Amino acid sequence: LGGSGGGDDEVHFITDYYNDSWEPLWGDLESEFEDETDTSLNIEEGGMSGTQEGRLAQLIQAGEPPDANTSTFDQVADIWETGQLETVNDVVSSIEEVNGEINTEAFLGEGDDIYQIPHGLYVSNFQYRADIYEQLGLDEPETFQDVLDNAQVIDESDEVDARGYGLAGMPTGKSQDEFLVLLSSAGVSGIGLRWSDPDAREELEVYFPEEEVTMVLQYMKDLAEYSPDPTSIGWAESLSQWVQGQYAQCYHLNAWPVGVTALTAEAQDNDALRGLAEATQVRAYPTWGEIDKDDNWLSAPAPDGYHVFSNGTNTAGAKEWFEWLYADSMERTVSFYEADPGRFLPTYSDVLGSDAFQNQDIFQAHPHLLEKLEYCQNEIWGNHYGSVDEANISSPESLYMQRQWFYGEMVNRVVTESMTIQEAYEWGRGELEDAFAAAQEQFG
Amino acid sequence: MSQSEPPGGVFGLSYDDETRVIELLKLLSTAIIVLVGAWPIYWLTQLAFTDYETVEDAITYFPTPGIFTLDNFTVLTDPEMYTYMFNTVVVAIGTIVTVVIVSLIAGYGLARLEFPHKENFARILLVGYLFSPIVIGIPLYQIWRSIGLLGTRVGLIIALSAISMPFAVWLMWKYIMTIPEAHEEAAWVDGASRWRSFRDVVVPQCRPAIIAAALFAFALAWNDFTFAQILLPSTDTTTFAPGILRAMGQAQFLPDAYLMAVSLAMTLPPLLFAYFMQSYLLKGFQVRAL
Amino acid sequence: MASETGESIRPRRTYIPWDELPVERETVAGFGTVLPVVVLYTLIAVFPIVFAFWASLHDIHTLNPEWEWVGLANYAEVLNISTFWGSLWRGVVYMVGSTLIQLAVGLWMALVLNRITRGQKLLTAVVFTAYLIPTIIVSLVALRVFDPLGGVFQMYGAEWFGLWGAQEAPLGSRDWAMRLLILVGSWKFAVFVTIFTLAQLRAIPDRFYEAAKVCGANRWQMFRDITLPRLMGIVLVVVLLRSVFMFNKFDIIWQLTQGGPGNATTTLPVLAYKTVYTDQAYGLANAISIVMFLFLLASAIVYFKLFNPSEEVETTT
Amino acid sequence: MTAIEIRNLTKVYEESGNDIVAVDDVDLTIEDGEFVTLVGPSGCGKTTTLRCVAGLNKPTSGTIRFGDRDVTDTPVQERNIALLFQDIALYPHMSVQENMAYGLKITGFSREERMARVREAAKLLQITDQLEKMPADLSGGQQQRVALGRSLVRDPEVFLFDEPMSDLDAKLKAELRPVVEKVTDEIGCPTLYVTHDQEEAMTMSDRVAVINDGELEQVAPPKEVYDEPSSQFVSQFIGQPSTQFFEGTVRAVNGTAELVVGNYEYDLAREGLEGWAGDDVRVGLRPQYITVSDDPETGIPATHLLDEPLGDATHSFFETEFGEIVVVTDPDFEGGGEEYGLVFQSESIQLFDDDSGVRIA
Amino acid sequence: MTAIEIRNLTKVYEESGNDIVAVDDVDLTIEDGEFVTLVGPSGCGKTTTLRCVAGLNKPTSGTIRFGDRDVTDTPVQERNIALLFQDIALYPHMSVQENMAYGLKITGFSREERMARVREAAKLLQITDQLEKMPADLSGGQQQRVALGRSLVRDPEVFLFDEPMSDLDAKLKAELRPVVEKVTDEIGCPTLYVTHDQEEAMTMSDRVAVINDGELEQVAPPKEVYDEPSSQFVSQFIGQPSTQFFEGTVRAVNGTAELVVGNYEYDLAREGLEGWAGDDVRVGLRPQYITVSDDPETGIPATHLLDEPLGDATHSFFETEFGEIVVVTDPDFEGGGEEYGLVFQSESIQLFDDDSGVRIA
Ligand SMILES: Nc1ncnc2c1ncn2[C@@H]1O[C@H](COP(=O)(O)OP(=O)(O)OP(=O)(O)O)[C@@H](O)[C@H]1O
Ligand SMILES: Nc1ncnc2c1ncn2[C@@H]1O[C@H](COP(=O)(O)OP(=O)(O)OP(=O)(O)O)[C@@H](O)[C@H]1O
Ligand SMILES: [Mg+2]
Ligand SMILES: [Mg+2]
Repeated sequence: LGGSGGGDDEVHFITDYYNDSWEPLWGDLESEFEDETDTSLNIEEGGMSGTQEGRLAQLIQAGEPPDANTSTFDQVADIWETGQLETVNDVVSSIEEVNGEINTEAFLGEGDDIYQIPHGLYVSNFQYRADIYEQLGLDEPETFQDVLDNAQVIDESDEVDARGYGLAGMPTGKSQDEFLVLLSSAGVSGIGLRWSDPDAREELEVYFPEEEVTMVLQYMKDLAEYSPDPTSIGWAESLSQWVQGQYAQCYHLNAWPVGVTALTAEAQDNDALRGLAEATQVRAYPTWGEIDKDDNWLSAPAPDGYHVFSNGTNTAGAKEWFEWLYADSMERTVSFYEADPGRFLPTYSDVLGSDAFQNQDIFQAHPHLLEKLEYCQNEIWGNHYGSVDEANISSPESLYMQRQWFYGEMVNRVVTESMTIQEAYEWGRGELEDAFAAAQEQFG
Repeated sequence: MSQSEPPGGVFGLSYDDETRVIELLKLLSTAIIVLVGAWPIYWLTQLAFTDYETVEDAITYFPTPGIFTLDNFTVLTDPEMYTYMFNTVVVAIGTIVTVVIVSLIAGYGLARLEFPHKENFARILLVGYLFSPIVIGIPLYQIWRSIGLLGTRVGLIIALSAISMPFAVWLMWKYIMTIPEAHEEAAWVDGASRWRSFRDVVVPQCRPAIIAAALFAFALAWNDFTFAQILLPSTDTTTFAPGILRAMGQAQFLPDAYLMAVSLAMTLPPLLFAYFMQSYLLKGFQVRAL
Repeated sequence: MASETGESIRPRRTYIPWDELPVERETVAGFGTVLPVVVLYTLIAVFPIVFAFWASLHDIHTLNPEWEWVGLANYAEVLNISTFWGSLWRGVVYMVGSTLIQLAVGLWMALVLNRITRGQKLLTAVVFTAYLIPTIIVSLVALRVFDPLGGVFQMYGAEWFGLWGAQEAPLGSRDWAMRLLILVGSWKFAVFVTIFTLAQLRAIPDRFYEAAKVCGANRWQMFRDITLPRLMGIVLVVVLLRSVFMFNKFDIIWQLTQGGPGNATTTLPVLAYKTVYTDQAYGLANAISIVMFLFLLASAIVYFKLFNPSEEVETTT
Repeated sequence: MTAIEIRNLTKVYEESGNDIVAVDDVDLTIEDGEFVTLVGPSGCGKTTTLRCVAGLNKPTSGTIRFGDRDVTDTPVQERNIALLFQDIALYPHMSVQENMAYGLKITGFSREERMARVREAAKLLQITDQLEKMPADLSGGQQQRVALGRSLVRDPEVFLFDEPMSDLDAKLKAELRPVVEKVTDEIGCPTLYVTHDQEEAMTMSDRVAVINDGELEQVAPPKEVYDEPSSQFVSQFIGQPSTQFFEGTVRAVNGTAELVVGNYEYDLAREGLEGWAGDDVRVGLRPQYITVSDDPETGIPATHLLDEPLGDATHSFFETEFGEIVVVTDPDFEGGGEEYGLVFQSESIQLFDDDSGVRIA
Repeated sequence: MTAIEIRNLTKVYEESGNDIVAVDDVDLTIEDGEFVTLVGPSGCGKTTTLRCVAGLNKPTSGTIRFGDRDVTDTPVQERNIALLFQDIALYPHMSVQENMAYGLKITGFSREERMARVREAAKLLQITDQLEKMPADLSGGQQQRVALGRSLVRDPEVFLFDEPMSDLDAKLKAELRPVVEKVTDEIGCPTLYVTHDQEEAMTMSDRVAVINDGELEQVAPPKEVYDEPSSQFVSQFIGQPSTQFFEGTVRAVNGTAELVVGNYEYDLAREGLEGWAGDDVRVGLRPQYITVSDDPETGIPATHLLDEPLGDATHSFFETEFGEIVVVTDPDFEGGGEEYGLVFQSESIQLFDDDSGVRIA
């Protein structure tokens, strides 16, 4: 590589792995890497959902895409489909040598080509406040109805301030995710598609059964009664509201709320928050009444990681950067999970069990957090995902469907009562069919 | 008196009673304006001085000694926050200066020089305001990149100046028309060149219009979110509005009281501006006709 | 014409053959003075609008650099988007509602501020500040006070007036979201009207009122026959500007409700934004913007034809 | 029948702490149909007096009566007055016709009646062909006619003018003066006319009220004010060019009084000088009453400075031992910078108290 | 030595298509040190002429020379003129001193020199104690003095005035006139003074140039313009009150000419009337040359209308068969609405061509 540095040769990297702890970490890594390799880096904060896409759009339309970015794979499906991504098999394999094999079957590319350098996985689950449960004598819920009943008890109790449930109703990522997971937990393919022939696995068809969908929507609408304003809850808000103790139950990912609470507790040296982190329990999301966990259509956790653009100005530099980041040592790899504890399950099989990982300061202070992560990996992922074989519909079309936002919109319309459940269902079905037709046209 | 007696005040009141009623209404209105107009500013001020945990928990109306604190303002010492505010100040000043200079010159040209189509000029400029800036992110990004100003504060200053411009030019044009041409002619007679007379005679007299245009530019620059977001992507050059949003997204926990403290800091300069400049400002806005 | 005697007094400047140019020297100077404005304007308005129009003729996936020519198909689609007409209607409601409130409140504040004697300067400054502070601050405060958890207005509305339930979020309520958006927007921007009308009020000489008093006019007649006609010109201009700005308003809506709940506060700018970043349809979004632009242009022309704000009576004070 | 009676009118303004006595204990009665001019230098309290009469200012003390009605506390709207301003105050957004009809409209007259009255007034003022125009399209003189018309149509009880012509040039003034007199005659109500222009005061009034520094100095018919000023101030203020003043002493000689100015002695065959023998007095003489003699030995030696020929007279400026002296000379006079003698016409000499400025003889 | 020579000056404005001839072929020379007043009614082209001389307007045709320098195309900055405007044009943001020194600053004088010159000029104009004030704090007369001072310090080659006093009142005007004369004398350059006030023109000038509708009517010393106007326009424009005109006929009687106005005959012992026998002429007579007789049988019968006493004279208005006639009468005259006879002083009668208005005799 030319050591000219700066200008067009720099590696432009946009990331939403960005918070108070990531920021200094990136800063250190950046200068270290630049010193070692003479390649200059430009790390840009991507911002939460919406802003990063906006930024990407600008850069791509301007003909100068970044060299790399972070996101879940479905969010770059369009970019991938139009051939703008670079395969990263070589990088991934050198990382695997240090950190262990990739432990997911999620869609990272077609055939032997991998287009994502994975960082972590998102396992969906249910979280609740054990202290409140105890105070009110509640039991762990098994079904949707239990969740709802608990929510009502909590909400109506004068003893606790917290609301019964934190339901995401902002028409963006979290409400969409929550809806899809609930649908799976009701025994229906989350994305509204299924193989027309489960054995052949060649062709997808729309599958959006009215009974289940309206039931899930009704459930969300009922939950909204016990939730703070759902329309103001998305990923970021849900975390800060959890820290503020605004509700006692919610849908979430891995041990993210525990991690954020623990981190805040340490930063502020606050015992009440430590208690809250301790009291936050994680378990698989309850199912619809008669659905057994083996009928759960959850297939694979969502993979999050890095993508390298084939038409960036310094693709090679980007690859070098990620290799340097992850394939250097387990210690360095672990430091990335440290910055955002509880948010990700490592995608590499050796990481979670490694000493480096387990010895992080935050886990010393909050052994509970490590426990929860392990629980996510072993119990929830292990026992609740992939139970239904045909639920794995990984394909370009399903990827495309992942980033259609109409599910979130549908939830929003229901909880805000802009539509009756029936209307919302029909509207959503219409959108689904349109989107599927578009997906088939694009990928078929 | 005879039939020529006037019919009296509003609602058949006598003129004196009418005056009394109006005085009463005026008092009442003042009270409402104080309440409604000053209330949000009061509210953010009092929250900024209240202990952040209390703010999260309860509705308080005044930072009584028990909950009063200055700690919220420590957020201002946060290097990022500080950078955002510093950038905003730089951009605001830069925008004001650019707008004032460019609009003065253009306003002078329109007011004093004869050239074709100048009557339509300002109206065409105002058409630009009809276009919603929502989708212009991509073209703007491309233009600014191609002129090499992307990511620089100068680039943002130019963009903000450009959107303030139609209004500022119009204002300056109409204002300069109210200054007697004789003043410049007197300077020419004294031997001053056109440029010199502009500088020595016109500009000093334009003070109210300059302040009015500056205010308009300031309001835009201080408020701007869209352009800063597009043109200043990196953290060290970003300005307040996108910066605070970024900070809110980044820190999973940023108490409202901190936000209010930052907001208060951003509210003070406009307040001072409005307090000390209002008489000039109002004079500047007295120009009429589009 | 060369003057033999005067020539030596001053050094000659570089020779510019003004007299041989096809245009007058003053014309050149005149265009020179507005050149910077023209350049800036081209950068910020002409080019983006042309670009938007050009883009609107293509099918563009936001994250795909390839553009596909589709002619006017996007425009046909705009009119078919299920939410287009609703958004247009809400945009008009928002524009008209907030402009009317701003006009009424702004005018009223100006009249009061013009007359009060004590504390005038401070109150004026405070009121003006509303216009000068960043929208995001207004949004933050609004979000704070309408928050069901600890929001003081939420509490008043719920407990004093029973407008909404104790746990209900007014900004997330179909009934209230638009009304509150209009109110919050009006709070910030009514001052714009106040600034202009207050300036005009200050310019009305007392003698007009005295002359009317001598004729026996009461307060209302003086307002109707002197104040209002004097303000009419600027009011027409301000109403035009405010309507345009409010119709294009995006930030405050996005920050407070993201166009929700449902689509209850989705106006055209919000729709265009969602079309870009949620639907990734950049070409279509540009078509929406162009339609908005044409809508405003047509409205502005009609407005000019009806009221002609530029034709107001020229007055000398 | 109405008369304006101003009794003990005092008006004190408070400005940043200290009091300004704008009008000081003024007494003035204007009979019905009488035209009284209030004249005085700038800032002497003319406008303030007039505004108190109009009801636009509230007197600090004193009363104002219109006929037998005490209007001191009556709001201006109920006084039924007409008022003309210096800055004309036509409503710029109304046509001439609407301007003139505005008062009638307020009072509730029907459209026809309004039009009829306006047309009548317009005829009198010779602005019939201007009725459709906007005020901005009229010249200053025409605007003032419209303002007059606006008052005229309303048939007021009292007519007040505040320097209505001070923005007009000499020709227009001369033209408008008879119009104003015609209009006030027509209405036949008491008129108070404020001006700082002594010529206007002299030419238009039944009586002139000279005011100085808030106090009335003299109220009398024009000729009397000119010929028999009651004080030095009045003498100087009325008449053009101004009366010139010298220091003098009264001496009693053979039972009559003799005046000494510098080295010159003047016999004054006047009464009322008995008590003044030996006192210093101020001597006033109008430039019209000085004769220029070709012989420098006659009278006061003077060097000619400058002539201002007016056509029917010349104002000539001379340098003398008493400073510069102006003399009204023949239209044909041309001094040419020569030496002359100035002779005072002693019967026209006015004497004033040196301290108080009050007229002695 | 500079003189202003204006040759064949014509200025045409184009306004929305049609041409306005503001100045029409004007020829005028102003000698060094001479004070020439350009006088005429509003809109007659005075300002335009002056602005052409100043270089603020470009003549359509014609040349302007300062001495032997042709300045027709010289920019105003290089003409070295002084110019006083009607709207006084002091820079409101500079103090009096800065205003006066501005021209010197431009020219590059040192601070000390500037101050010295300003102080000298201020002394001459008696505004030394005003130097620190801002223009807004000065009265109109003081402002115009400052403007004068601004020109004075620069020692210009040519002095131009455009109605500098038209916003001042009569007293101030009279006071300022000698100051202006003193200043222009001091500088000693040619002065062109524009005014519409004939009194100003008469009193200040060495020569008066009367302009009407863009054309020069007469250029002559003040007395000549008053006594021997070359046209009806000049006769009417110069002198206050204005000359009054009547229709008349010339009749030849016994070899001399006789004038008939209505039923009245006047012997005119004049030359130059030979060719006019039997023709209609316009008869002009100044109000100063009419005598009022108590006997209505003497002269023209007249009904007294109105007196305007001025103190040293009275303007009396009479209704006659020829319409309203103004007569300048004695200060003591009081008509009282009675009947009188008006006698024309036939030696002062002026005759003009009925069509062209040119003076006949
Ligand atoms: N509103 C006011 N507040 C304070 N002082 C005032 C006010 N109006 C007038 N005065 C003062 O009162 C005095 C008399 O003023 P007034 O206007 O009556 O004078 P005037 O004779 O009309 O003068 P002019 O000829 O300039 O109009 C002046 O000294 C003036 O400064
Ligand atoms: N810039 C211009 N454009 C068109 N016409 C003009 C312009 N300036 C003056 N005129 C016209 O030229 C004629 C002469 O105008 P000028 O100003 O010279 O008159 P003036 O004698 O100075 O009048 P006043 O006494 O009113 O100042 C007028 O009819 C006027 O309307
Ligand atoms: Mg006054
Ligand atoms: Mg002029």
